[in-house]
Amino acid sequence: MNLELDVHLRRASLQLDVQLTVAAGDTVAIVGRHGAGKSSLLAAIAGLLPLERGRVALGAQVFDAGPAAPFVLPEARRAGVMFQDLLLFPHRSALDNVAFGPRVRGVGREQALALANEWLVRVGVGDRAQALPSALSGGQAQRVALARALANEPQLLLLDEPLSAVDASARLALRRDLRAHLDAFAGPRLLVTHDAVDAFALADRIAVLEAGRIVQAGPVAEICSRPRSRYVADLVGLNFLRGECAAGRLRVEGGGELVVSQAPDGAVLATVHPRAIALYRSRPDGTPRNVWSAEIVALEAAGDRVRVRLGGALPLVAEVTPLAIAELQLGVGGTVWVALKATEIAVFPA
Amino acid sequence: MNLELDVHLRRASLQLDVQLTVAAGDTVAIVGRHGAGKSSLLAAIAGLLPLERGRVALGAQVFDAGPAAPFVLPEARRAGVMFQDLLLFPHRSALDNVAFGPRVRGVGREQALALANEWLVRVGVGDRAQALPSALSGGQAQRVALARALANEPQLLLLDEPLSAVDASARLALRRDLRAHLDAFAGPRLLVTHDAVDAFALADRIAVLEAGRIVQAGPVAEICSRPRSRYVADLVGLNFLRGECAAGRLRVEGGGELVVSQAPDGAVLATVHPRAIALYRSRPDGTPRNVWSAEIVALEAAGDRVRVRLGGALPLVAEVTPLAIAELQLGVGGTVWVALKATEIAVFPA
Amino acid sequence: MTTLRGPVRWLIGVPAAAAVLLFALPLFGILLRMPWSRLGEQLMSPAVHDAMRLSLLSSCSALALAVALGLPLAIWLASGRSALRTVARIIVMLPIVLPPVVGGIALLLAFGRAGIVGSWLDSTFGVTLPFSTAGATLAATYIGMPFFVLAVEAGLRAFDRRYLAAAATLGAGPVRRFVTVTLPMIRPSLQAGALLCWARALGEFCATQTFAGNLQGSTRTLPLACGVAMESDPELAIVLSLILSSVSIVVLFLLRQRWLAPR
Amino acid sequence: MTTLRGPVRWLIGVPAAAAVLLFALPLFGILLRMPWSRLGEQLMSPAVHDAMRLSLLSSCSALALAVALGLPLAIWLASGRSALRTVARIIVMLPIVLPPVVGGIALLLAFGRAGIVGSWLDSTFGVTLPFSTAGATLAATYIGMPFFVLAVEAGLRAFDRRYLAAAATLGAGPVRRFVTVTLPMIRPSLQAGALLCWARALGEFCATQTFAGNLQGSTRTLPLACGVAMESDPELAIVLSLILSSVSIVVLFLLRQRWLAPR
Amino acid sequence: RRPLRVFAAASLAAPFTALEQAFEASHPGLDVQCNFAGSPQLVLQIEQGAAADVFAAADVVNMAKVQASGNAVGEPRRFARNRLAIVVAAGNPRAIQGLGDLARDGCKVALCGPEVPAGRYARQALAKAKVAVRSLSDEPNVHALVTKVRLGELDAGIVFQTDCTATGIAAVAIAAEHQVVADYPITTLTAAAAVEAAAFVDFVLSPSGQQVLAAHGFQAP
Ligand SMILES: Nc1ncnc2c1ncn2[C@@H]1O[C@H](COP(=O)(O)OP(=O)(O)OP(=O)(O)O)[C@@H](O)[C@H]1O
Ligand SMILES: Nc1ncnc2c1ncn2[C@@H]1O[C@H](COP(=O)(O)OP(=O)(O)OP(=O)(O)O)[C@@H](O)[C@H]1O
Ligand SMILES: [Mg+2]
Ligand SMILES: [Mg+2]
Repeated sequence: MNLELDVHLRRASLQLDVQLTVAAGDTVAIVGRHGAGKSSLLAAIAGLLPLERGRVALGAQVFDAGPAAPFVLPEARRAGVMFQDLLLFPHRSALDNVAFGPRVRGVGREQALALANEWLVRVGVGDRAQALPSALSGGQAQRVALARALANEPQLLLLDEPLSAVDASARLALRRDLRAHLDAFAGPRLLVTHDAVDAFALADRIAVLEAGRIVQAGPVAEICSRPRSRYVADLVGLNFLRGECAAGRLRVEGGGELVVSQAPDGAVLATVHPRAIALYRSRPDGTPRNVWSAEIVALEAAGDRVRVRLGGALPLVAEVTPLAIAELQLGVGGTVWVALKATEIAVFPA
Repeated sequence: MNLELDVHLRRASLQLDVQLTVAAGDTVAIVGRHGAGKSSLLAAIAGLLPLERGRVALGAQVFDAGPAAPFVLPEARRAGVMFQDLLLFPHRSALDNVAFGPRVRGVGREQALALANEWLVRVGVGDRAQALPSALSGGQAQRVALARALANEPQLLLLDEPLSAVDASARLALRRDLRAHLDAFAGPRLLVTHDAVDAFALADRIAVLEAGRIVQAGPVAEICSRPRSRYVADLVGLNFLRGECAAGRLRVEGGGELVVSQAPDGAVLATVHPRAIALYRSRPDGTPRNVWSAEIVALEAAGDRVRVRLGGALPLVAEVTPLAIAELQLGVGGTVWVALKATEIAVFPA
Repeated sequence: MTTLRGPVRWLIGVPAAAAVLLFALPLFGILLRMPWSRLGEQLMSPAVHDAMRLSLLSSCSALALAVALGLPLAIWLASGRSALRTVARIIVMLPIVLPPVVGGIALLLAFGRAGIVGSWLDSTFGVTLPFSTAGATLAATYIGMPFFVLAVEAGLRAFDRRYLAAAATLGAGPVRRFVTVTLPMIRPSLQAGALLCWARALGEFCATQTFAGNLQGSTRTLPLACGVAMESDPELAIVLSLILSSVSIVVLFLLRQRWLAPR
Repeated sequence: MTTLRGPVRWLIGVPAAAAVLLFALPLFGILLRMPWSRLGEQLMSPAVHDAMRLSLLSSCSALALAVALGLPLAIWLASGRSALRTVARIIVMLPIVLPPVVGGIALLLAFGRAGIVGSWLDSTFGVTLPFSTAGATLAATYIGMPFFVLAVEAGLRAFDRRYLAAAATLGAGPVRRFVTVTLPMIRPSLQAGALLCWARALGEFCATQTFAGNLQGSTRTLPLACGVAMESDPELAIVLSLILSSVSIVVLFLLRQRWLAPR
Repeated sequence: RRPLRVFAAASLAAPFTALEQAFEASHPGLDVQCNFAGSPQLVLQIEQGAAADVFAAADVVNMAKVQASGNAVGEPRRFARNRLAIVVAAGNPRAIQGLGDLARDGCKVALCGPEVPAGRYARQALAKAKVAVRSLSDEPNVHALVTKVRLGELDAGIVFQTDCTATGIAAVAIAAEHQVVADYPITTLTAAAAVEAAAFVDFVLSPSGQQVLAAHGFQAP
């Protein structure tokens, strides 16, 4: 049962126009900037926003095909939805929130509570079962909401930032568990996330939404290696350049020029891994064919690495070890020499 | 004006007992599991939860010293608070939400709106100024809440997961901006986060909260290199072991033994960087003194690396390149040889 | 944040105390003048028992009717904005403004034996509402229900409908959503509306007298008995109104146990 | 989700329509019987003008008083749970249940010339409330205010107080918080409470005439004029009650523009 | 038992409740149900088709309306009369002796409105006595006026003698030459079961009925 989407609707300032197919058993991560329409897309699939035009269909069931066609109500779609703002029922305990879906499906009271409890334990908040949502911490509430969406035996899953407030330690475990749930789940699943690791860990494919349209969609590996937008490049931590290529030289938009190898001519996109950029105190001699000097605009710790943000015509980010920074003896405002091998620049047609 | 905390209070099942000093101009990241009491601690500082005992003081101003002493009301503390659940006023536009603080401080209407607008632009939601919170996307709302906390010229900052819903692309920029705001801000600032990168990028020091108590506090680098709890090790992505050391051998809790170098005897904590763990298809010959075979329990993509979760007595995580995985030709359930140099195991007294 | 502290204590406390005094003083005055000795005798009188029974019956039936018809009406009123809704809201509000005697006349004109619907009811089913307990109930409903409708509409308007969306995705149909999500979440308004409606119906006097008459045993509720006593024996009227108040207080306390449990 | 769809349409629509009919039919009956020709003449009569002016004055003043005293009271009632609050709530609720005549007597006993407070007011300030417009206002307040207090308390109980915490951290003191956060967020309840209180005060009849008397120009409001007309000329009473309804509708429409703007 | 519905003016509530009991005692097959309300309200109910058997009004004006609408059977009969009296505050602090004293300065007096029988008669009496009284308030019914006098709000008012008898309040008699007499008419109605209704009317006019009325301060017609 594939989920087939051809969604067209307006929401205040946003025009959402999305065409996408999610195969049964596939997880698609929807990524994109704020206000790109990710939550709106999930709402349209769940039946909370009617289409103006287009089609939402799960296998043979046509949920919505515009105002003229019959509309399958949200309660009949059996979608497991986790909302970005959770929407836990404030008058019901965590347990009763999770048991709500099974109860509605007709499961007996005892059994529904047992099931709900099982799910709460599974997402790690078994000890807060009796608490009202107002007495839950942020992360506890999020996990209860996740349990509520999963406990309902849905036929498709729509999770809006399921792990955003989950703590580092629970996150590893929960991500693994969620992956297992997703894998065990036969229907299509959509997942909104702002976290690259979550997207990589949980999704098979990624769809990039920008201002209501999908600008890129494909397997995770492809999206990461060939981002077509700054957003995705930022997401995966690559430097992203856009420019014109001619005779092995890349003229970058906004000034600056780089020597590249094996590049198509014409308008291109290029990515550079931050670790491929080397920094030196004095001008290096050697093979790299791109060498220039630049000011250090910012230094940021990132795990066990330091990200060095460079100024000038090529505003790239380099990633080096703290040791290297110590050796360079340079702080923000200092000038370094930058070396970048032509072969480290991935170039593909725009 | 240092912020001095000696907080003792009960909240349902949680007993919060925190002693901490945050120097003016310092940013402390509070990290910890769900329900550890992070939000409750901020609430106590802001004056929203009265102390049962102890003291909250900013410089010479004693905000709270238990029920017997005078209590400085929240509105007199001038704390810039960003709440985990945002609490944007639903009946006011984004602009009016941000202008609320300045208006209360007595800034004229025109000026307050101009100021609010400036802040909205700064956090990247200038175009949604007139929208009501219910018409904002999740990330937009979070940024409006951040602007509201910052726009109020507070004397201390209390930010509860300020970037959790911010998208990847805005996050880089917003993190940089936030760092600049924090640096420009003279008072003490506290920041709750579940994101290691945010903690590293924004904080000078980290305090680790566990079940209402601070189990470790110190400069970022120290916490990262010598985590005293699994939580922090998970946060920074290190493998964490606890055991007994004797004669250069570490007997790990739960079974397993490792050869270590330069280790103190007795109860110890040890960390291993995932990248220091090498994997082979057949038993390697060479210098590493710890070699054993283990089953692959899980594979997870993480950026441009793959995290390999190993089973057996030593449940470590190794980080390798996708290429290496391809060469190993192994998936989940297969067996690999693991090699770990004694010098790569950091051991310190428990 | 739950208790009032500091100078606000006074800002709230002084007018609040004045407000309570405004209501307590008249009550106190009545209690001072109360011929306590006659209370016992009246409590034994079958006429008072009849009136009490009728009062409880008609006010509770009125509340039940108000809920059965008024809840759907409140839902419809709260479900949007339109001229039709505005007109309906005004029509429903008018019985509050109209002098109850006029309300009673209006009821006679509509539901009396010669009235618009009443004559049809009479000729088709042989049902006449005036001078029957059903008529007293109808009058009480007419007077009490507007309070229920308007209070509940306010509660529904303040209710965050996104919770209904959440319940829908969990498979709950509209009726179930309403019962398990909306009703519990608007409980304070529902309680206030029901309380106002019931109390008003219990105290209703003129409209009932005009529409349903004042017949002991079938339409003479406590307030009507009070009105009759007023003509001949004002002291008795005060005793009866004390009984009326006590009935309402007892009912509230009984309900409180199960229904007004703390949120 | 805002409009009613599917079978729910009927589940809601049928009883809602029945409810509207319940109120519309009596109104219709009255309008049918209305001696329209006399309406014009009455609209010109100075006595009616006086009554209209008095009605507006006393009901609006009653609303103002109800807000000034009732809002603090509602805040206090909603700020916790205690036996004292329960007692206060019952005292405030009783005027709804009590027959208005008894309410009027109670007012006389408290605020009349010989009353508990009244005698002191008389001897100290030379103020007597009965037979004055102030007295009519007091009676209207006594009858209308309970509706305001109980409706607003319900709104306050449903209000999420965490928004107050947010406002406090932004530097807003309790008064400012209340005005800029609480009031706008409980607006539906506030509106409903004010509407119920005002309408009830406008239609008040028995308590006013018992406490304040019935004198053209100083205490004879429209409902009292209506009651007087009832004695001799029921048709005139109907005309007057139509005028009363129209006054309330006109006031609501005027207010609607600025006050009842869509949320 | 067959019901017999008697519509009686509210001011007749006390004697008619007593009459009801006495009549039922002698007519075991009948259940008298008294409906008390203001006379105009009763007229309205009768006009709107109420199933009433007997109508006892407080004045002839309202009775005339019922006759005019064709609901009365034959000529109504007068069954009682009432006199006016001056009701005064406890202890008569203003030492009021007669109608003339009501015009004194500082004497707070109110009458019922001219639309109400008691008010109409009071004004006639004052006119006969040539006394100009400024009424503080046109009270809509007798008990509102009595209440105000009892509670010291007013110094005096003019009401029916029966109102004073029923409430036990101090009353000052009005000189015979200024008296206005109120007549109470009773009739059977067209909708009635003629025999029983007539029996009740007869009972009211019978000596035992008149005795009950007299006990409540009414005079014989
Ligand atoms: N209820 C609403 N009414 C009107 N406009 C809305 C509403 N909800 C969202 N919008 C607007 O629609 C656009 C898309 O919102 P949406 O919530 O789908 O974004 P999103 O991609 O989920 O963003 P985020 O990552 O911040 O959650 C935004 O500009 C938002 O302001
Ligand atoms: N209003 C409340 N009433 C009672 N208990 C509460 C309330 N709010 C939180 N708690 C409980 O207090 C404990 C601490 O909560 P707190 O919100 O401080 O956690 P936290 O560290 O911020 O967690 P998270 O990372 O999930 O936000 C939790 O167990 C929580 O369930
Ligand atoms: Mg969203
Ligand atoms: Mg928290």
